[in-house]
Amino acid sequence: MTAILEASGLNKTFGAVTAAKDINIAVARDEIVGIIGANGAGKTTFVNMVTGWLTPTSGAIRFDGRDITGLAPRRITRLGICRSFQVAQVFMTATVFDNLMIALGIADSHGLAVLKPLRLAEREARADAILRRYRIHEYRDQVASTLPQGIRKLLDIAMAMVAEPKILLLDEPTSGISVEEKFGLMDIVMSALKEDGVTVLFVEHDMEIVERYVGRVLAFYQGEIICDAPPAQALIDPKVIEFVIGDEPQGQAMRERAGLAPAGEGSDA
Amino acid sequence: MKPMRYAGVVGAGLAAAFALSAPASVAAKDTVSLGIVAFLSGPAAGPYGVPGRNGAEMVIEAINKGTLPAPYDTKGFAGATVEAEYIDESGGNTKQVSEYRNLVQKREVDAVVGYVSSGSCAAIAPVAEELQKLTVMAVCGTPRIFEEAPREYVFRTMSHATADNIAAAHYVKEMMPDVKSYTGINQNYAWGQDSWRDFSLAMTDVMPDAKVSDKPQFPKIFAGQYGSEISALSLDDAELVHSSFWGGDFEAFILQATPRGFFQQKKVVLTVGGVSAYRLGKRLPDGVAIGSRGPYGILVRDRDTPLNTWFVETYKEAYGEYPSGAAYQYAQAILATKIAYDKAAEAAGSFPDEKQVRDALTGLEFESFAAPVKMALGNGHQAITEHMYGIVQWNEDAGELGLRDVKVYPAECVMPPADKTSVEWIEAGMPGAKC
Amino acid sequence: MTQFMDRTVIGLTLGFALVALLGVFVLPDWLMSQVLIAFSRALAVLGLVVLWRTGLISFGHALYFGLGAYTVAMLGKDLGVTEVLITLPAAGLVAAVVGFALGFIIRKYREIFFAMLNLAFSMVLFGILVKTEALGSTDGFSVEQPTLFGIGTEDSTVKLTVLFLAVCTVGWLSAVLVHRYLGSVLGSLTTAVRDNEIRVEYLGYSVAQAIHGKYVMSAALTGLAGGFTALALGQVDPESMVNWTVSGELVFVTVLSGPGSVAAPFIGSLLFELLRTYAFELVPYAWQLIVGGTLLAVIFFLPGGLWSLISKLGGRDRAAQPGGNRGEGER
Amino acid sequence: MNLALTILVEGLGYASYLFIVSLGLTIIFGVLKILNVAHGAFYAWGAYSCAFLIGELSTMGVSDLGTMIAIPIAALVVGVVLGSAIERTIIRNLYGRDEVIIVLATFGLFLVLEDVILLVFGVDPYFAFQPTLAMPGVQIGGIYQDGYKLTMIALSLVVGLISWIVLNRTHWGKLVSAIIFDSELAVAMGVNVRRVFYVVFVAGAVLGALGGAYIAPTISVSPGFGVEVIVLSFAVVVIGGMGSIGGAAIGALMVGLLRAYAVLQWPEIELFVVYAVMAAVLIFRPEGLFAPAKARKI
Repeated sequence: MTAILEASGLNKTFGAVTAAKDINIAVARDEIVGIIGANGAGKTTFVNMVTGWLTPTSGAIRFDGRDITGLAPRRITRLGICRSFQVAQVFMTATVFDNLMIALGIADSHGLAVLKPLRLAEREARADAILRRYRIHEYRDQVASTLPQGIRKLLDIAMAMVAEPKILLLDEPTSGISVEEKFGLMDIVMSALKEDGVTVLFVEHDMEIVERYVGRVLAFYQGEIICDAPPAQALIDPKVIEFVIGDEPQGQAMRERAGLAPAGEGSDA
Repeated sequence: MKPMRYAGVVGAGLAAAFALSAPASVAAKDTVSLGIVAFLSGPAAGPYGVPGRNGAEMVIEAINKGTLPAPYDTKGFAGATVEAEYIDESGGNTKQVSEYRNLVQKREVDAVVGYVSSGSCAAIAPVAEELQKLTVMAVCGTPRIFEEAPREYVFRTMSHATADNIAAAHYVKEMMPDVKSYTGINQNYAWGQDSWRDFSLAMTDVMPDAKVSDKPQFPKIFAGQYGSEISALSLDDAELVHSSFWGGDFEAFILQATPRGFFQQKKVVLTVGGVSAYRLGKRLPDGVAIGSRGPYGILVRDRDTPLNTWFVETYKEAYGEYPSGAAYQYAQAILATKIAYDKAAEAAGSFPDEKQVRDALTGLEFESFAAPVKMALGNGHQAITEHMYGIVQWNEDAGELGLRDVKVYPAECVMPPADKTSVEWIEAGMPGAKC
Repeated sequence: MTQFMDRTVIGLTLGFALVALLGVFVLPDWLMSQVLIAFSRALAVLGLVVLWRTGLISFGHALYFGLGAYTVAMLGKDLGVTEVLITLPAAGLVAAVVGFALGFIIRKYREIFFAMLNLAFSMVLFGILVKTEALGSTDGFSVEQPTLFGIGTEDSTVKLTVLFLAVCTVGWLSAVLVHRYLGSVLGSLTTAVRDNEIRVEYLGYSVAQAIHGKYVMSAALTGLAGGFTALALGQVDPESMVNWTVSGELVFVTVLSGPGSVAAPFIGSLLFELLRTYAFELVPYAWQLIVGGTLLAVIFFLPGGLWSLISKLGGRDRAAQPGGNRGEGER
Repeated sequence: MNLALTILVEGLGYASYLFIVSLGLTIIFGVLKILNVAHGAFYAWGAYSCAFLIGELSTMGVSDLGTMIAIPIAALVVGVVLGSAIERTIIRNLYGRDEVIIVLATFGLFLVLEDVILLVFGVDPYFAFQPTLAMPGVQIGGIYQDGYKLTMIALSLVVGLISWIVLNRTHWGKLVSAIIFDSELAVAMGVNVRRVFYVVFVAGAVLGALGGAYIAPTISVSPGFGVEVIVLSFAVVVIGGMGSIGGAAIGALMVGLLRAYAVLQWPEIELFVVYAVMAAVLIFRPEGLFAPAKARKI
């Protein structure tokens, strides 16, 4: 089995702060990987390096065998790695439909093709189809700034997906979403993603979500990966519990299930 | 319906504008409409534009009533009442060009009179030719107007800048014979550049031993602050400073230089100083040499001719002050136009058409308010007059500004002959000058 | 919807044809001349509207206006080239080339910094022109009489009519092209860039490139506008072509017109020209007061510009392009 | 040596008036985030009122030196009356709009105020030379400099010092600094931002008017002279860093000295040099040389 995404010896420092320290991982095609860690553990730094927002201080990132270290985000996007954001990044003054149309337009167009009209009937049909798949069609003509959080997040993910990437990185897809909505949202996303057959890495604080949807967990602590295992194993790993889960809302429950309760104070991330 | 709306909106707008512009032209020629252009705002308004307009206004009123002194005591322009529209000259040359087009095409005036700035005139002249409208330039000084191209529709009723500067050189030689070197401060446009060029060229003819400075100053027109330039001139070894500053710039320069002892340290010749003389009064320092761009304003205040006495007294009565150079110069342009109309009417035996008026104005010689005027250059389109300089002396008894050592230079001494441009003539050593 | 002749294109074609016909057969010379000047300026405003939709306003487009104007004037003066089929494209080209070069720097800036950097560049050109005696310093110089297909004319009405028809043609063409551009994928990256640059990057398009392209386009259009204005007036000078007040005026007309439609710049510009002319005629001492007051009134009462008023009167929904009808803020 | 000394004196003189005007511009920008084109109108109004007042005082028989009282009076009256009126009617209703739109609104305001000057004061230039007569010329570097210019340098030092003390040593000043640093945080902390905005706008207007009032005696105060100062003070503020008092001082010094050098040594580049420096600063340090610290927002 060849790795579709491979990071070797990744380091990132901001002045005196180390945000990533000797990260080595290989992700296989179609894997669904959860990235966990306390605030400041280096999760988002990792995502930012993979998607080109940050250039690693040292080390290399390979995608499908090709070195993508330090490429600009748009190039990495074009190669097939897309991402969503902790805070949904959509075009706030445009309607949901127009958001998707623009995303599709860019994804479809190479070189001078960007000068062709945006509104093609075929493209509009695809946009509608995507809206339906992500179950946000009823918001089609609503301006993005007026959308509820959850819908905006779905739109954000849908826009990331229009380029039909091979890898999708989701940065905290459920942050800011109410407890009642979070599973619904994740169900929509994961089933849509499954249809497209995409490798998914997602950063998540919510251990219930992690437990339910991922096949493999990467736990970050102070820029390092301290655990790389399937969730059943990872979520009872003492190091993970001490340095990662201790901070999380469901930490106590986790601890109890792992037979570690009651713990003292949480980790000092 | 949307496409129709686009079209409709623009169309309606244009139609409305057209409706607003209801033609102002009058069929019968019982009136002549003049567009009169002068600085009505900006720093040149007070010293130049407003007195210029006053001079024009006063003379037009007198012409319409027929109260000008003889021989100009006929009513109107060839009997037609004069209607004047006053336009602001400020806002840059390009704006002036579009305002000129408006005057000619929209308001359909019979002639345009005025312009103070050389910049305006240089910009207007080709447009006047293009639109074929009689245009009488009142003040502006750059010799380029008639030297760079022959004009059919453009006239100028006073001498150009060359006269100011040649006369200044002669005056310097006469009154300050031991000047060994000189510099200048002039505005950074046609007027200032031409003035400095003519003056320094004339100096090489008139006072070949005097050296020219390598750092003459050219601040931007209407800059208003000249502290650094005054320092630069002060540091310069040259004893004489030439300046063609006018209007607000001139006044600001005087006020800024005075407290710095500049006028004690340097000899100064100011080609347009006379125009602001009354406004500055005692603040114009004693001992500076001033001209007024010819026989106008303070230089001819005491000239005792019926025309001049009428002009000075009527003006003083109407506006509470002596007429400055600008008032004379605008009045002279109006007077020239009147004479041309009258003469053309006489020749034609009826109300003249534009061509006849232009023919009458071409080469015209007439007695103006203070001195005779000859339309001698530029195929009879450019006037020459005598020229004057004097030295400022405050008259404590009268409580008003006076002049001493006033010298008069004949027109043929300070203006080039018809067959040469200013620069050619001065460079050739001013052959044939009758001084 | 997607064929070449959509509603806007038909509207523009009818509108410009109507103006051209009115101009040739009905309007007096002075009004034709005003339309000529107004439409010339509208070309620049068209470019600024594209930038405005992208969230960028330049206080220095007088740079390109001046470059265009001086290009036309200098081609005639120094090289004796008066053929408008050469001089006008050259005006646009020179502006575009300079815009392309400066664009590498300017595309990094947003908001007030974008506005000010443009201002600085335009004032540098102003400073150079004012001090260059060979170009007439503050006076500028006159533009040679233009020729078309090598034919010149002495008759001012003929010249005016030809220029008028030329500006109508170029104006129509530019408006249609800009309209098509706004409807393209790249054109959708105006409001999109304004709304969210990060998203644009992560969709796979370079924001810097998108902005650079629009900047060059606006520079070219503004250069063309300057070229036309120089020909229309027959005179160029730094004060009325390159000073910051010219940039201010262009932005003024942009805001007056509103970003709602490619037709708006032409209507807004014409209104501005008429407003200024009548203000100048009626109250020569206080025409700036009227112009400035109008600007304030538009900002307070018509934030979407004239076009929003026209749309309201027309009573129709004005969604023509993605996000295209919300140029005014919400940022 | 004489040349260097003269460049220094000229540069300082020019810088000091630019500093006073730019200081007003920069604090308004720092606090309200408004680039106020109408600042040029405060400057012009200050100059006109001062010149008018000096003329009146002089005809009433006040001594040349005594007429200088007109300077602070004109600055205060214009700043407070005009500043308040504009803040209350126009600026206040524009908070939250696109900053470029606000700039344009102040441009419109500037046009209006320029013409109101014409209507109020007429087109004739005003001369208010009396204070300059009260100050003897001083010989520096071999040439006479007017004493008035030297007092102008002193005034700018005083104004700078007072501003520094007010901002750093008073409660009000700390509020202002807090808002410059992070206005949202300041709101959260219960600062009455509207009130601070108002006071700062008026203070800025007073400074703009003071610059005009102080320069008035040395120039012919005539219509349209407020235009030039706008872009010049923009350049100063941009060079120094928008919203920074120290920056305004450094920017004014740079512009003043560069211009003095150019006029005395290389007149052709006089206008060009200021804006070239402005462009260079924007390219290499877009926030200006001394931009005030800002809260980092993510």
